Amino acid sequence: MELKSILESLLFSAQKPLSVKELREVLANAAAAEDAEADTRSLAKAKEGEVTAALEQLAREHEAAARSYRLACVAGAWQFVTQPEFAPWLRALVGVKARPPRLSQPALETLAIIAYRQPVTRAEVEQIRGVNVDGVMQTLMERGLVESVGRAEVVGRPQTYGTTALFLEYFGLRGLEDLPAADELRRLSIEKPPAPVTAESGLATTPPEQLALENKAGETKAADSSGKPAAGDSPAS
Amino acid sequence: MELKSILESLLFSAQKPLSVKELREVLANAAAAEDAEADTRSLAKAKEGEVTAALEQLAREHEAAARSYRLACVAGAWQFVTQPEFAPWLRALVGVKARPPRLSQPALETLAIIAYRQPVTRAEVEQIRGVNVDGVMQTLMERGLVESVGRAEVVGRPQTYGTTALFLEYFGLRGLEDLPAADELRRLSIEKPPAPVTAESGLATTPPEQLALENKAGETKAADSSGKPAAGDSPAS
Amino acid sequence: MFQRCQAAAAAIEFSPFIRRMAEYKVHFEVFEGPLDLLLYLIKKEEVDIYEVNLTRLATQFIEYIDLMREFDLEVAGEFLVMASTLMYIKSRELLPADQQAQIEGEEEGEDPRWELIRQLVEYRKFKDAAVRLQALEARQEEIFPRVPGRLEAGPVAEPPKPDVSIFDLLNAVNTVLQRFGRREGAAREIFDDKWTVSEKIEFILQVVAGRGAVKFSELFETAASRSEVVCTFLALLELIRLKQLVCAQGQEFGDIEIRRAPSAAPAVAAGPQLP
Repeated sequence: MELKSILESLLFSAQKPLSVKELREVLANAAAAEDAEADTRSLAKAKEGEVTAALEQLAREHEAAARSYRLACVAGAWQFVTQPEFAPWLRALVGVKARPPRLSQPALETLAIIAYRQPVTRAEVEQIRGVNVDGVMQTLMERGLVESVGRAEVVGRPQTYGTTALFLEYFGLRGLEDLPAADELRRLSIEKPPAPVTAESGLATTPPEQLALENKAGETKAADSSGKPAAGDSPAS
Repeated sequence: MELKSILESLLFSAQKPLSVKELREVLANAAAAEDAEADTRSLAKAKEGEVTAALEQLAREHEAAARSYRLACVAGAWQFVTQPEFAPWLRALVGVKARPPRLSQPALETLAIIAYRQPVTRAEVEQIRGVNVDGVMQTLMERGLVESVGRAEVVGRPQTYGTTALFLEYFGLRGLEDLPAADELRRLSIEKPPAPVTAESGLATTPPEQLALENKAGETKAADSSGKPAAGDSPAS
Repeated sequence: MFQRCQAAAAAIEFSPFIRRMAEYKVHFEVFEGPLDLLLYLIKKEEVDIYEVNLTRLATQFIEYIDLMREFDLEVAGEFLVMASTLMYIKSRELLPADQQAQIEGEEEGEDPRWELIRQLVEYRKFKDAAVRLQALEARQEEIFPRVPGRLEAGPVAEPPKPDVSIFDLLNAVNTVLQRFGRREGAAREIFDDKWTVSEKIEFILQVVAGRGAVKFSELFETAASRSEVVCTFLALLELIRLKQLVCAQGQEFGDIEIRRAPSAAPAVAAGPQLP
């Protein structure tokens, strides 16, 4: 059995990108199996250089085959990926399976607080919203909109949360400094923990004159949600 | 963008096997997207026949490319699978496949009869095997490989049995037409005898001189499995 | 039990065939039925099913049944039925040919020899089919489906967008501020300026009514404080919510234009008008 084909079958079946190191571990594990045959055992000690060369050869072969996918090496790990031009159909594939439900009002409010106050602890969020946010936080984390970003320097060192890159993408924001009226919500005082909260650190404080809603996608949807056809709202300019 | 390549990218990225129906849904959904381009929209109404033909062409291409994987259709759903000879390495990567215990010889024989002769009554199965099949039938039903499919239009209206979709999946078959030597094994029950010479309806009544063991390959395998040389088993006639 | 087998085998040593069968005693349990045993015996004889000497086969079968009994093995009813069939065939074979023909003439198609051979051939075919299924079963254990990482996390597809916009987010901000203010009495910290949201609503409606359309940024140009910006913004959101105003963006990242909603009354400055 050719090393190249074996590596191909592994990368083809793997759920995640595999590094040369990981691939060599699999080869070693296969060789260590009780019923391993001679050719399986012979690959136990495949050298790093051999594996890399085989992978590069594989990548060239797939490039030449010009199919809808190719073998890519990203950050040292190898993975089969689809060609970008198939994105419209792949989006539809994902959509067919699991269209995420619309965010609930509690989720939106919680998200807004986290967005403006990050890094923020769960207790602080609850203080502003006045209710327990466990369930909502979990939803937001599962949806990849919110993530744990560190720990607050207060008693108990609770986890702090912030928004993700996906959050910016969802709302069409270039960065957190794009959040409208950021300062005001950030300034909203709550009972401060004993130590100074680091909420404002690292966040931009856009002056009012720079405030602008620059997100086209968001806007169209807003117009839709107001019950008006978007077409009538935006005359050709 | 070619339909074939799009289907390939979808099957390449799917988490589970996709039927032609599901693939057509994805095509339709992609076309319904707000920003769908002309070529995406043009595939919204791809006919079932077109999709099937494209899939079969794809499967042929992958077969010809002779890589470590191929495109397989099992129980009407398409999926990329690895070639069996890479199993030692894949087991090292993802672990042993979780599968129910292998079927016993009596279970396999009974299943074969049901698969080829369905819909078939328990009495007909027993007639062929020459033994009572109650226990074996129960096992097959419990494993979901066989199910009751109706009642025979004979005295007592006994239940008839057939195989399930799981049966196809378990054996990696595309459909019942994919069963090996299907024509030969079905023929006996399908063809009406020239004259009704036996009492057992649905059983073979071919005159002796027309009977012939035409399936040499199958015979050889049978001989192999018993550990005896095939040569002595069926002398050239 | 094993000792008994040995004894039985020794006792019937006179028959080479039976001695051979004793060697294969392990097969007893494997024979699923009489047909299985018959096929086994035919195979031992190394003849084709069609060429098998049925008389001889009957003898061997019955010997085997006897052997099973010797070994105290339970003989299933099916074996006994087959034994009687074989005895019948054997007895017929012993008759002169002309008498055989007479019997066949009486019951056409009921020739037990033919029926047995047909049954054997058919069963044999399904045994072969079972072997092929077994091979497929084993093969499936060796086949691994491609299960790629979930697309949502992959680089190839964009994650599906939730059905919300930045406006939903800002509305949420508004709600939070208001509720927080009510609860904590802290609204003053934000709204302690001379401005109120309702004043700003008036202001925006005036500007829009007077000019037909106004740029988003223009609404904020005169704002003296951040809280005034917030009031203006909240007022704008409220007007959009009440469907008094709509906003449009001519080009991506361009400024947003605020205008009166087409259906809003009174239609002071209705109709698309570019400044």
